[in-house]
Amino acid sequence: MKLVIAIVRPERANDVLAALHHADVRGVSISRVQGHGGELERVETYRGTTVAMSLNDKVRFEIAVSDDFCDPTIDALLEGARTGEVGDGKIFVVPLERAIRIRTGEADEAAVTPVAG
Amino acid sequence: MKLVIAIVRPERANDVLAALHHADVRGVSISRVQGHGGELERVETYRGTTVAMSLNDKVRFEIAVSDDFCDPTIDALLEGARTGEVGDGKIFVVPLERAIRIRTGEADEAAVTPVAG
Amino acid sequence: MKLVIAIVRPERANDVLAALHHADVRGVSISRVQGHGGELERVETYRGTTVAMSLNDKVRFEIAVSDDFCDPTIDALLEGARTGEVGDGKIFVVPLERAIRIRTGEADEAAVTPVAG
Amino acid sequence: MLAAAQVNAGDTAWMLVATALVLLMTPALGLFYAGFVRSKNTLNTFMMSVAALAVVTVSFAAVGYSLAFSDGNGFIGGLDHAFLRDVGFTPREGMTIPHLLFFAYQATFCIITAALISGAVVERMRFPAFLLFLLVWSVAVYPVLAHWVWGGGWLQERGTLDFAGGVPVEMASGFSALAAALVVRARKDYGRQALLPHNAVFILLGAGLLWFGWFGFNGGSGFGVGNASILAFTNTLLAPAATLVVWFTLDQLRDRKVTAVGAATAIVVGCVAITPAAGFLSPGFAMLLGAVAAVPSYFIILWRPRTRLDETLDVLAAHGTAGLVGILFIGFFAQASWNGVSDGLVFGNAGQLADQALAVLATPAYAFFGTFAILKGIGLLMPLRTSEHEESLGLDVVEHGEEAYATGEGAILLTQEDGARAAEVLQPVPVVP
Amino acid sequence: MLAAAQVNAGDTAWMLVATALVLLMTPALGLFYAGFVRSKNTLNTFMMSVAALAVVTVSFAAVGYSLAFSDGNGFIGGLDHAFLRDVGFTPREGMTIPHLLFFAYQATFCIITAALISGAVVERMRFPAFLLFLLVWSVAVYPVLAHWVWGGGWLQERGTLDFAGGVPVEMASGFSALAAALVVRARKDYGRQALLPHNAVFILLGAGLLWFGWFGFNGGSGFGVGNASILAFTNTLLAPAATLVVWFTLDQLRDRKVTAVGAATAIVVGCVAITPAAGFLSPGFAMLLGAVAAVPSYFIILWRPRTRLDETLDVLAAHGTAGLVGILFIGFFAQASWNGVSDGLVFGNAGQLADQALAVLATPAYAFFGTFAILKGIGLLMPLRTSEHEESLGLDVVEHGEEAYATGEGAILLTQEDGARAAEVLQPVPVVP
Amino acid sequence: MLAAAQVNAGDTAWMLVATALVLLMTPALGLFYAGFVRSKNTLNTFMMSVAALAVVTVSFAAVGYSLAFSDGNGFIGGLDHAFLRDVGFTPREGMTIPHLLFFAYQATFCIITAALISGAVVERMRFPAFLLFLLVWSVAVYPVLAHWVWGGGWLQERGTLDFAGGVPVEMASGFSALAAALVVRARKDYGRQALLPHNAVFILLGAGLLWFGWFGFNGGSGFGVGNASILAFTNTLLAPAATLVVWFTLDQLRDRKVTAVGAATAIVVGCVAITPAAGFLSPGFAMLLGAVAAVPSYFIILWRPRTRLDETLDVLAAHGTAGLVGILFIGFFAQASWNGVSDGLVFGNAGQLADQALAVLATPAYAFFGTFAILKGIGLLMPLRTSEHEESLGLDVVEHGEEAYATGEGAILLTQEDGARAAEVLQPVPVVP
Ligand SMILES: Nc1ncnc2c1ncn2[C@@H]1O[C@H](COP(=O)(O)OP(=O)(O)O)[C@@H](O)[C@H]1O
Ligand SMILES: Nc1ncnc2c1ncn2[C@@H]1O[C@H](COP(=O)(O)OP(=O)(O)O)[C@@H](O)[C@H]1O
Ligand SMILES: Nc1ncnc2c1ncn2[C@@H]1O[C@H](COP(=O)(O)OP(=O)(O)O)[C@@H](O)[C@H]1O
Repeated sequence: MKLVIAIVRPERANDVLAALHHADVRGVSISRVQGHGGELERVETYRGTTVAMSLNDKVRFEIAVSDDFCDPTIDALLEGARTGEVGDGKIFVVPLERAIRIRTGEADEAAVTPVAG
Repeated sequence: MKLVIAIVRPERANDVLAALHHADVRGVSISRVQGHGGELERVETYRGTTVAMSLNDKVRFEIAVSDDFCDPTIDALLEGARTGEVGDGKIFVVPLERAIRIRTGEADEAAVTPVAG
Repeated sequence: MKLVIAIVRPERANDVLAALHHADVRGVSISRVQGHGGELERVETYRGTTVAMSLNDKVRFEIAVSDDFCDPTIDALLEGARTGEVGDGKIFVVPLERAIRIRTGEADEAAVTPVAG
Repeated sequence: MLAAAQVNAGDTAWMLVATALVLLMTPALGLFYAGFVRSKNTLNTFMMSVAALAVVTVSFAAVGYSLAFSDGNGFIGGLDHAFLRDVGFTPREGMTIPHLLFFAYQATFCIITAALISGAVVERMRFPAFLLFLLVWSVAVYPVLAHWVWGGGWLQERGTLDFAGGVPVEMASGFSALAAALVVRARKDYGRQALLPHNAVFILLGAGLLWFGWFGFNGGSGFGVGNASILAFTNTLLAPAATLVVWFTLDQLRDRKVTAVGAATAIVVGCVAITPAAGFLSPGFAMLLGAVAAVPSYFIILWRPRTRLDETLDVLAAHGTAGLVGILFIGFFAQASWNGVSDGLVFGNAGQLADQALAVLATPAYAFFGTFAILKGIGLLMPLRTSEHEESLGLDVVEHGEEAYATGEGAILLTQEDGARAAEVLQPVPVVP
Repeated sequence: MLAAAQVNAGDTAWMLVATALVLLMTPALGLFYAGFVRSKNTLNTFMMSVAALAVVTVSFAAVGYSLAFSDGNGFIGGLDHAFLRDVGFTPREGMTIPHLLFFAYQATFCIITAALISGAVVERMRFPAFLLFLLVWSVAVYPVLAHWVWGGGWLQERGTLDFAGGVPVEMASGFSALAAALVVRARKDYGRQALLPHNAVFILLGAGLLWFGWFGFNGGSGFGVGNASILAFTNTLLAPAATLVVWFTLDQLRDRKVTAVGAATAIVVGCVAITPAAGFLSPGFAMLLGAVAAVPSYFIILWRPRTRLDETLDVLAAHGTAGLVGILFIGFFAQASWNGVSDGLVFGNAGQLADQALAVLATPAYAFFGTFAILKGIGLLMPLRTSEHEESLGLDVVEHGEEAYATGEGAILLTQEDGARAAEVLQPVPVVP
Repeated sequence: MLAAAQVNAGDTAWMLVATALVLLMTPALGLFYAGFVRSKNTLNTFMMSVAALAVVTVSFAAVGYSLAFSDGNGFIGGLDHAFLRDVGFTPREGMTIPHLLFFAYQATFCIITAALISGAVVERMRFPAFLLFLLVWSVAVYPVLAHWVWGGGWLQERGTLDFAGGVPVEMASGFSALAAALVVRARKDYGRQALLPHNAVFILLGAGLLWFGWFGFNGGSGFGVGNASILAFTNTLLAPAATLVVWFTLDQLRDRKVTAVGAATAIVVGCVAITPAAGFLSPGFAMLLGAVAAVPSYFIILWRPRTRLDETLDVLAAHGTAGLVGILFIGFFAQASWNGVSDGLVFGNAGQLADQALAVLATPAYAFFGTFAILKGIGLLMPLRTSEHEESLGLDVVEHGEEAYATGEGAILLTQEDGARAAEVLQPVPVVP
């Protein structure tokens, strides 16, 4: 099993959700993060205080998948998140040793996408 | 060492904290996430705009533990988070290669739960 | 490749960013978390309700790096985040199997720090 | 555009403003209350006040006003002014402002009083049940109590003094809240989890706006710009300040921290305490009242959460108790040399205290049992509270289908045409047994 | 400090307050609108109202007031009062308040009307283009319409009644908003993504403050404390309450949920509907108007988002439509026994309805085409909207260089001296091709 | 309820409202200031204004009012009105409103002035020290300066004009803030980190409410509805609008972005500048003053953060400077044909400028050194600021034991009974050495 982590633009979050849905990926957790990468800083001013903002809002997806589902998930993420401009984000894949469904206590594959099968 | 990640209901967060405490797990970091899983969408309306909300609020626990402590931690999470209804969440276990305490720079086991052992 | 996760004090977040910058680490994602560790609880009162607050605000850094860059990144994190007082936080290193740049679809080393080279 | 002969322009100008100020208090209360609840119940809490603006305005115009302020018996008024019949520009007997304006001013009182009670039942009461409650309560409870002290009822006949609403507003809402909390019962997590105010800035701003509005509430209850109004107005500045000082001191003594939520509460308590007495006490005694009234409210607010009584936003402590103290205070310190009406015990007129005591016995009883009966009755028609599951989802989503702070992430646009498609897309994960 | 002989102190006192109340409505509108947009456009949305306070106050003092209220022809006033010439303490003919105060009161009307139009173009219109629009619109559209009904223009000559601004305020803003939405076109994500209000508490509080201010808006449009003002004031309490009740009912029927955003909208719709009619209808018919006006606005708001018309905050539905209904309603239900001026059709005067109908035809046309032409003209001078990229970044950062809710993380202090160093530190990651 | 013979109903009606409006300014200021700080200091910042409502109301009633407004010498008043002795319904000599109302109005001025100074010391000053500061400052500084220009003091004797508080309010708070910032010193992260406003909506709404209240502040300073009040009121609309326009222009020139925080600041600066001059200038010169006053404040706000002076919310720039400009402007452009009192240099009376210059020299000196001495004195009794550690935790938790935006996660309910158990549960991780 893998834990797939993706950092994407907030405005693509819903497209990513839709793409994941079409790829039959159901379980997913998302959170707001701020990222620093290749994008230009923007300058902001508050009264006399001028600052360079080096972080941009991003949305982080965390998706546990069975090994077979890893590539389809990545494809769905790429499809939903890509705009082609700097700042599109990254996908990281981390090995996942165990996955447990809290409701039932059942473990491993049964607990991750695909849920039935 | 393992990095245990758990996605639980917000209303169970404090119970989980208590259960972890009783299991002598001390170090933990939590954050708010939104999850999509088996729960029903809810429909919301804002003036003429009707939307289906496909995400539910969840709380994400991130806990670095020594290998011995992994099972007790999972048990505590299950105990604190389970309601038995759809949406209880998941636990993921990821291998952890290194852990470092920033204050002292000391590494590995010494830096994770159990702290004094 | 490694995924380096660091939990630091919010007031050190900008110092950490600067230290990472000097270490030539560019890509980074941060988020707000709340942590429980060795710090003392603080008591708060809202009308007749008295509560002990067991969580402290922290900032979580997530940084994907090539193997060579792992140690410099950790050094930079230690440098930027350390105050020497309880609550400075932790660094966790997790193995990273794949990294993909969404904009181009290019994989592995090319997608993580150091970006060029 | 000529006003009727006996209308006084200055009095009318001030009463127009006072009416608008009291009207503002209801959204201000919504904000104040909304700050106290968890974010998932923000809109529901605010909407309880908005609902009072809707329902009570209509019910008060229809019958409430008449029941309170038209001729009747000692207990309740008649229906002479039902549906605003004969409420026109000509002032009421002995008044210098148009009758219509007097009605509008009184309506704003009934609105906010009904809204206040919501504080006892937030975070669990079903919205439809609350709407029905507002309707019945604003007809069956408020007008009766208003009639007693202001509409020619038995307390007024006896000589009970109540300048701006210790009886029908403050004690009525406080003891109704007690009954409501008992009937609707505690939130499921009450006493088990820490249920904290999600936005204390709303609380502070709400308290500030309430204080601002209260100048119209008390200052307008002289129905003009005469001495009683001036005195009431000035006392509405002085008394809450004294309450604040005492509250700061109590907070400081208790655990060396002056709290912001406490300060906002103190403002309300001070304004409530001076409400019945505003036009009857000298400025000095008004400050004393503000200071004294802080104490019981402070300790009830401290003690109540240790009990099983989830009278959530402490309407009883802040309004019921402080209003009661204010009503009694008149009996001791009313001063004819300031108010031109009556002296209290301290100035030689023990009878006034007796009259005040009567109000303090009868009002809580009527408000408590009336509200109790109304809610029990509504409970026979429909469930009063949401299910446990809905309560944990939060009433904003459950009752209103909205979130206070929506981000749009994970929100899928539904249009009426694509209802079918949407239903498909939204299909949840098949649940593994 | 003695006022001119014919100044009435009570009237003046009330009009001072009414002016301040209407002034407050513009920041309240900013708050209300800001709650409706996504958080990245919060400040830009609020600033459109602040911009009206800046630009329109100046333009109105310079020429707008004169074009509306000095002698001219049936279409437009002259320049006699340009730059406030001869606007002093002496009341205008037939008035009892200083001329200067009359000017200030009228200025606040023009300010808020211009600000209202911003609702149609938030989240994409460039701020400089909007500033220019405010300037031109406040000179070329508002004063003309105000002249028609209040400054001695042709509608007033014919006998069209408009108490507090159905023509120059409500219909003008609503149909101008329609034109603006058409010229500026939809947001790039409109119809594709769910664009939700980021803070519904701001919406509710904004609506509450707007209602509060509206007592000055309608109640002040009698320019004193006479009967018309009292009637208008009271109707401003009753009508929106009736609108709320109907809105609750429609919401409940539609999907069994009374919405908070809907309630806030209902307050505005009710206040708008009663605006033109406030001083002309009996309280009972005012409530009827409030109830009736809810219906078209409700369904337009439901229907509009299903179209390609991104008239974002539904100014047409809330102001244009409700204002139109209010204007027409006068033609049916005006009652000379209450207003001392004229009867409507129902009371035997069909001519009044014809006069009202005229306003309902002419005003939308002038407002729509005027705004259309102005924006097309500005579009020739400068781009009206931001680029798609900027739109997705959010207008707060792009147009104002600020965030509404800044946390300071990742913010690097720049001082003028270390511009060079900063530039180095801030160098972005070299982009791999 | 009959008012004393010489009381004017219209004047009194307006002054009741004006008083309530000024009272509202203090919570509005709390909101405005709270938006400017980081979220961890939100409540503390707001509470500094609430504290002024508590402490200053009491101190002003006790002695402040008397020291300012009862007979004394050129420097300070006496104690004739201490504890409100002889402050009743009978108007003061030459006035048409009850004495008690005059007192209440003046009290609201002292409250907000003291609250303003908090802007210089937010995010680090200890709350108890600030409470003590409020007490002493409101007795030793404000009343003295108010006496100088309004209570029969030496500046008034000389003929210095100050309509609504350039001396005791604006310059006093600005230069006191300077002294406070110097004594309390900079926040530990000042100049090293970007310390950004956490909620700019609060700033804009706060500014809107302040402007609204300012109509009472300036418009009420004629103590009635006479010409001076009308002029002051209207100028309070015009001058800030002109300031906004200039501020927009300067922002646009500087980096092509009109900022929202800047606009909120401009509103305050415009209101401040017109404060002393409101009743003395023609509307045209009022607009000129608003425009001119923008410039120095703008550049001081730009320059100050580049220095080591952490006068955090720029009270000196917004109040001290703009107030000073307003006071001087009277000396040039006062116009007897408008104000009935005096001409300025431009209209041939150079003496007025000299009198104004005197105020501009004496006031800052007294305010600065008075505040400096008071704070140094308090510093001997107790620490003025929190420790570095507490500062980084945030003053909300440290000083008030609360968070502005609590979520309840990780909050463990403590009841008095289970103190022991709680202590055990809460035991932190044993620290590895
Ligand atoms: N090495 C990394 N580790 C963690 N997050 C990263 C890393 N690189 C990029 N990110 C995240 O991805 C976002 C976009 O990256 P960026 O480099 O700007 O885009 P691109 O891949 O298009 O060049 C960043 O804002 C950051 O949140
Ligand atoms: N495969 C997954 N990857 C990441 N998060 C998941 C995954 N599956 C579930 N979750 C998280 O767990 C939450 C609950 O999951 P859900 O499937 O609704 O519950 P249950 O396990 O009771 O069926 C989701 O809202 C989501 O946050
Ligand atoms: N085992 C752990 N797993 C996850 N997060 C942890 C762990 N231990 C500590 N943390 C995070 O680090 C923060 C600081 O830890 P703490 O133990 O207080 O500091 P220190 O390392 O200085 O003793 C905590 O608030 C928590 O967010």
